[in-house]
Amino acid sequence: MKQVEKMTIIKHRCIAENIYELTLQGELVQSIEEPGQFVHLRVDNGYETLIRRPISLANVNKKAKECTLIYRVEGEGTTRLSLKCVGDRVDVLGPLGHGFPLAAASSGGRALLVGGGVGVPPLYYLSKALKQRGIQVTHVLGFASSAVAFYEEEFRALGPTYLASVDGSIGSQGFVTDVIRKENLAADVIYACGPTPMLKALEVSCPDQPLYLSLEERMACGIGACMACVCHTQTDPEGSSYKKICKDGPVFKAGEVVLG
Amino acid sequence: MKQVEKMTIIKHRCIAENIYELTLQGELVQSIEEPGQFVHLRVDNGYETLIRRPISLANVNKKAKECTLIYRVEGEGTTRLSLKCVGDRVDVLGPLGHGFPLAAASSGGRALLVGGGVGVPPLYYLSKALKQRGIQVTHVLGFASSAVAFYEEEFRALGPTYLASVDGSIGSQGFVTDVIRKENLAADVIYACGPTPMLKALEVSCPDQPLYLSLEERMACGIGACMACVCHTQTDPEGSSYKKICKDGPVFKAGEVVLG
Amino acid sequence: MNETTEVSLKVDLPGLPMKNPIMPASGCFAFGQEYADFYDLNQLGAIAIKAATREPRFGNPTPRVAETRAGMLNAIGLQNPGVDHIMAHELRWLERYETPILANIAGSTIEDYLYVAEKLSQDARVGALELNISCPNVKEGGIAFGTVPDVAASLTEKVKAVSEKPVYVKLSPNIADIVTMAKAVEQAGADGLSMINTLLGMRMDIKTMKPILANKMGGLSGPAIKPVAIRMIYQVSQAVSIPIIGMGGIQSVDDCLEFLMAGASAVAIGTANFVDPFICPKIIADLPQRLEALKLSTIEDLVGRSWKTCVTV
Amino acid sequence: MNETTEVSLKVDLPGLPMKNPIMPASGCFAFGQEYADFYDLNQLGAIAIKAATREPRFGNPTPRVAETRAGMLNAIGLQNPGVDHIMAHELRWLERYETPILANIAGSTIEDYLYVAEKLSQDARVGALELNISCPNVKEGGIAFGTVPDVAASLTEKVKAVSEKPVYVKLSPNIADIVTMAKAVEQAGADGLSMINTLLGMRMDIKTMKPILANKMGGLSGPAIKPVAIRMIYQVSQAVSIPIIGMGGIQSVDDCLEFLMAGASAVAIGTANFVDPFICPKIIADLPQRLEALKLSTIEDLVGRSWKTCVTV
Ligand SMILES: Cc1cc2nc3c(=O)[nH]c(=O)nc-3n(C[C@H](O)[C@H](O)[C@H](O)COP(=O)(O)OP(=O)(O)OC[C@H]3O[C@@H](n4cnc5c(N)ncnc54)[C@H](O)[C@@H]3O)c2cc1C
Ligand SMILES: Cc1cc2nc3c(=O)[nH]c(=O)nc-3n(C[C@H](O)[C@H](O)[C@H](O)COP(=O)(O)OP(=O)(O)OC[C@H]3O[C@@H](n4cnc5c(N)ncnc54)[C@H](O)[C@@H]3O)c2cc1C
Ligand SMILES: Cc1cc2nc3c(=O)[nH]c(=O)nc-3n(C[C@H](O)[C@H](O)[C@H](O)COP(=O)(O)O)c2cc1C
Ligand SMILES: Cc1cc2nc3c(=O)[nH]c(=O)nc-3n(C[C@H](O)[C@H](O)[C@H](O)COP(=O)(O)O)c2cc1C
Ligand code: FES
Ligand code: FES
Repeated sequence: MKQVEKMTIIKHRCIAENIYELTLQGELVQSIEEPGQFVHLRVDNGYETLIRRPISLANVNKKAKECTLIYRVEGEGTTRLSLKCVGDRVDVLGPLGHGFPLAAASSGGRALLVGGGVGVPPLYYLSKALKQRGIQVTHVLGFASSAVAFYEEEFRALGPTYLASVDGSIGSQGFVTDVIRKENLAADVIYACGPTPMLKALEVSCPDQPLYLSLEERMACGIGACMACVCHTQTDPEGSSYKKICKDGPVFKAGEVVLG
Repeated sequence: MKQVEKMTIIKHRCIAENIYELTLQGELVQSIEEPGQFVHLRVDNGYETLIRRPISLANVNKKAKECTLIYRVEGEGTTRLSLKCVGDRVDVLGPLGHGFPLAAASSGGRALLVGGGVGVPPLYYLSKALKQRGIQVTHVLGFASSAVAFYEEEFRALGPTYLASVDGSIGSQGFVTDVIRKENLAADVIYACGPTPMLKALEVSCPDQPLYLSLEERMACGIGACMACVCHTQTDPEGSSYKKICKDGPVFKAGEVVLG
Repeated sequence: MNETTEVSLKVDLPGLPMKNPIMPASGCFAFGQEYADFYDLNQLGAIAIKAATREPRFGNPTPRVAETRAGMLNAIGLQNPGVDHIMAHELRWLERYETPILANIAGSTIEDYLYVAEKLSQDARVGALELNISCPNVKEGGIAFGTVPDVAASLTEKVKAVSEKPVYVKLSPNIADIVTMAKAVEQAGADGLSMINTLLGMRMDIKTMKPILANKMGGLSGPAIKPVAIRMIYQVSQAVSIPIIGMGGIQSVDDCLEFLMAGASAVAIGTANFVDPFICPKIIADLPQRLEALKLSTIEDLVGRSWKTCVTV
Repeated sequence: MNETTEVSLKVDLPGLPMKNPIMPASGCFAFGQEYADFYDLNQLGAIAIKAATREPRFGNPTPRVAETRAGMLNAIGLQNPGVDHIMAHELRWLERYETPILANIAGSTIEDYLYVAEKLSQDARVGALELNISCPNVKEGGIAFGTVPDVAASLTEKVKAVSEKPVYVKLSPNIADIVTMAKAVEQAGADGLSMINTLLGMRMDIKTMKPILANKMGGLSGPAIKPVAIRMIYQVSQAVSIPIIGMGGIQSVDDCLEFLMAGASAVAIGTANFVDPFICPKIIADLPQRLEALKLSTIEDLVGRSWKTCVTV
C-alpha cells in the first residue's frame, strides 16, 4: 500500500561528484514490492520546492526497515535534499509505480542490466533481487566520466560489470550500446534505466530479447491523478490511448509505449 | 552604519507564554546607537516569509558583541523564528531607525518608562542606558495577563516597577494609565512603547511632560525606501507631509505625528 | 462564549448538498480512484472531476508540469477519455460513494460543450456541471470563452438550456474585469461560479534556454495565485447573488477561511493534493476547531465576512 | 570553448546606455538615497525612480503592505513629493551618480501625465520616462489607462509629443490580451516597454476577518508573479520590435537569465531589494560567470533565446 511517512535519515553521504546516497528508515519500506518502484519526496515543508521529487529505490532492507536512494544534485530540490543530515526526517510518499518484472528471467537464466547515469541506482536493487532468485546478472553501466561514476564495486560483487564513459575516463570510451556490441553480451532478458536516447538505442540494437525499460518524466502527483507523466502507446502513437509513467510504469516492456 | 549580517544565535529561550528571548552575536552590534532602534530579521532564506520582520533591541552588550531581542510568537515568521536553535544564524539588517532621545532626561532627573505587551522590550535597554546616565527610572508595564508577563525582576533591579494587567492576574487590574493616575507618577520625561490605544491614552493623560512614543507599522524595506510605514504629521494631518516610522522613527515626540 | 457551540460544516449549494465546504478541484483528483487508496471519499463535501470533452483527448506533449515559486505550471491539455467513457466507467465507479459530483466540462466549440453538458447532466451520479470556459491550455477558442463576457454568457445560456442540473461557470483570472464577466454569466442563468482557474504563465529552462513545458505556456496554480483568487472572489461575491466555489492555492484550513471570508460559499483544493494526498480530509478535520475559535457555528456565518457590514450571528 | 571569453554586460536602450542590464524597479528604491548607504549606485545599469505625480501625494492609509506566499501585496498609492520637489531635490541629489535615470510617472488624468512628462523629460538627469499606466492602487482612472489599448495608445502618443526623452510604457498584467496592448503602445510611438507591474491581489486577516490592507486590495509582487511576467514577455517580445525591461519576482541571477531568454533586453528588480539591500550589485557580480557558463559573450546573445530560432553567436 502507498503511504505517506516522515522517514528518518540514517545515512547520507556523497559518493561521487554531485551524487548522494541517502538511506531512510521507516514502516513504508515494508510495502515495497519490487525493484524499479520509486518514492516521491517532499524536500521542504515550505514553498521553495512545492511539488515532490521522484527518486528510485536503489536498495531495500526490509528487516532493518531501510531503503536507499541514490540521487544526483540537479536543481533546487535535490540541492536542498543534499543538505539534510542524519536524524532529519523526510516526507516520503510511496512506494509508487510498477517495477521490473523479476519473473521475466527464470532461475539459472541470464539477465543483462543496462544503466546510464542516475538510471543506474534502481538496477542495483534489481540485480540483488535477481541474483537472489538464482539469475546470472551482467551489468553495463554508462557514466559521463569517472568523477560521477558510483557503485562499481557493489555491482561487481553481484556479477560481471562493464563500464563505459563518454570521455573514456572510466571503462571503455563510448556508450553502453557500444559495450554490448563489442563484448557481444547476450542474455535472456534485458532491463534498462537511463536517459531516453540510451533506451531508444537499446530498443533498436536489442530487438530480439525481452527488454524492459524504466522511463522518466516530470511528475506532479506521482500516483496517476494529474496526467503530467503520460506517454503514447506504440499501438496508437498519435491517438488518445496512453500510459501513465508514475502509475502504469515507470517500467514498461519495450514496444509498449512511445519513448519521448 | 546599517548593515546586513548573519548573526549567530547564542541564547534562545521561552520566557513567558509565546514570548521568546533571543540573543544574537555579531559585528552589527557595534553600530547600535541608541535604545529604541530595531533590527529587521530575515527568518528564512526561502519564500515562506519573504519579507523581513522588525524587532526592537531589548538589550545590547557591545563588549560581547551581543544583542537581545524579545518577541511574541504572532504569525508565521515569529513561529519559524522560535524554532531556531543556538548556533543557527539569522540574517539581520540593522541597526535601523531613530530611538529614544536619552538627552531628553538630564542626570539626576526622573524618567517614566511605560510599556505594553511586546512594547516592553525596548524599554529595558532604554532603562539601562538612562540609569547609566544617572537618571532615576520608574517603570509601568502592562500585560494581558501574568502568563505573558516577562522581565519583571530585571526592571525592578533598575528602579521602581509597577505592573498592570487586563485580567488582574499580575499587578493591578487595568491599564498602564490607570496605574500612572492612581500612583500619581510624575517624571521629567516619559518614554513609551506599546499598542496604539495605549500611546493615545498617554498622549491625552500626560499632556504636560515631554513624551516620546515608539510606533509600529507593517514594514517592507525597513530603511525608508518603500513607503509602507508612513504616518501623517500633526501639523498637516490630512496633507501630503509625512514621517516614515522605519527611518524617521520608530520613536517620535508626542504631538509630532498622527497616531494610526 | 464558554458554552460549547455545535459547529455545523454543512453547505447547501445548487445541486451539491455538501456535508462540509471542501472538495478537490477539477483536474487535480482525476476521477477519485487514486485518492480512494488513501482515504474514504465519502469524507469529502463534493468531488469535482476532471474535465470531460466530447471525444477522448490525449492532451499536450510532455513535459506538462514545471515548478515555480510557491506554485506550479501545468499544460495537461484536458487529457480525458471522453464523456462516454467517463459515464460508462468513471462515474459508475463513483457510484459507491455518496459524495455529490461536480462534473467539469470543456470543449473547443459550442456544440462540443452542449453535447457533453446534455449527456453528463442526465447522469444520476452528477449533481451539477462546472463549465470550464477558462482552460488556458487548449488552443482553439478556449480563451475567447473565458475572456469575452458576451461569448461566455451566450455559452452559459445554451448550456443551461440543455442541462438538467445546475450549472457552475468556472472563471478565468486572465482578464482585466472579472466582475463584468461574473455578472454576464449570472445574467445568463449560471447557478454558481467557480473561481479561479489558473493564471497563464511560463518558465524557462536555464540550461537549454527554452521553455520547460512542451506546450511552452501553462496554467499557474498553487499558493502563488491565492492573493489573486481572494481579490477576485471578494470583488465578485459583492456583485452577484449566486454562490461561489473558491479555489487557488489553498493549502491549509486558514487558507480556506480566507476564501470563505472573501465571499466563497465552499472551496476546492487543487495542487495541494499533489503535495499531500491527505490534504482534503486534514482540512475538513481542522475546520470545526477553527470555527469555534472564531466563535462561529456555521460555515455560512463566515461567508463574505470581510465585506458584510452587519451579520446576524 | 576553452578560450576565455570577454564577457560584456553592456546594454544600450533608448535613453539608457546601461553598463549592465540590472536596474532597481520603480517604487522599490525610492530615489536611491537609502540604498546609497549600502553600495555605490554607479554599479547599477540604471535606476528607475519612484513614480512622480503632478502634486505631492500622501498615498493610501496604512497598513500598506502584506506578505503572501512567495510574494507581497502593496498599496502605497503613489506616495511621492510631487514632480517639482523631485526635480529640485531628488534628481539634484542623483547628479552625483552617472547611472542613467528612468523616471516613472503617474497620474489620474491625461493632463497630469503630460504636465509631469514634459517637465521631467527636460531634466538633464533623466534618461527616459517610464509611463506607469498600470498602478492598481490608484482609484481614479488609473486602471482604464492600463487595460484599454486605445486609451493607453492615446496617452502614449500625447506623452511622446511633449517628451524630449524616450518613453517606456509600463504594462499591467491585469489584462486578458497583453499583446494587443503592447502593439497599441508601440504603434503610438513608445520607445520601449516595462513589464510587468503588479497583479491585483488581496489578503484577509484571519483574526479580524477583514482585509489586511487598509486599501483592501494591493499589487502582488515578488517570486509568485514571475511565471506570469515571463509568459507576457515571451509573448510580447515576439510581437513588437521595441525593447522590453523585464521585471516581476527576480531574486537571483538565474531569474534574470530567464527574463532575458524570454525576450527582455534588461531587467528591473523590485521586491527583492527589501529582502536583501545588496541584491542588485550581487546579481551584477554573478552575471559574467553565468554568461560564460552558457558560452555567451554579450547580454544581447541571450535576449529572446527561448524563441529565436537562429542566432549568430
Ligand atoms: C520515476 C523516476 C525515478 C527517478 N529516479 C531517480 C534516481 O534514482 N536518482 C536521481 O538522481 N534521479 C532520479 N530521477 C530524476 C529526479 O526526479 C530529478 O532529477 C529531480 O526531480 C530533480 O529535482 P530538482 O529539484 O533537483 O530539480 P529542479 O529542476 O529544481 O526540479 C523542478 C521540477 O522538475 C522536476 N524534474 C527536474 N528534472 C527532472 C527529471 N530529470 N526527471 C523528472 N523530473 C524532473 C522535479 O521533479 C521538479 O518537479 C527520477 C525520476 C523519475 C521520474
Ligand atoms: C519597529 C518595530 C519594532 C517591533 N518590535 C517588536 C518586539 O520587540 N517584539 C515583538 O514581539 N514584536 C515587535 N514588533 C512587532 C513584530 O514586528 C511583529 O509581531 C512581527 O513582524 C509579526 O511577524 P509574524 O511573521 O509572526 O506575523 P505574520 O502575520 O506572519 O507577519 C506577516 C507580515 O506582517 C507583518 N506584521 C504582522 N504583525 C505586525 C505588527 N504587529 N507590527 C508590524 N508588522 C507586523 C510582519 O512583519 C510581516 O511582514 C515590532 C514592530 C515594529 C514595526
Ligand atoms: C494539473 C492540473 C489540472 C487541471 N485540470 C483542470 C481541468 O480539467 N478543469 C478545470 O476546470 N480546471 C483544471 N485545473 C485547475 C484547478 O481546478 C484549479 O482551478 C486551479 O489549479 C487553482 O487551484 P489550486 O491552486 O488549488 O490548484 C487543473 C489544475 C491543475 C494543477
Ligand atoms: C512597494 C512597491 C511600490 C511600487 N511602486 C511603483 C511605482 O511607483 N511605479 C511603478 O511603475 N511601479 C511600482 N511598483 C511595481 C514595481 O516597479 C514592479 O513592477 C513590481 O513590483 C514587480 O517587480 P518585483 O516582483 O521585482 O517587485 C511598486 C512595487 C512595490 C512592491
Ligand atoms: S505524475 Fe500525476 S499522473 Fe503521473
Ligand atoms: S518600511 Fe519601507 S519605508 Fe518604512
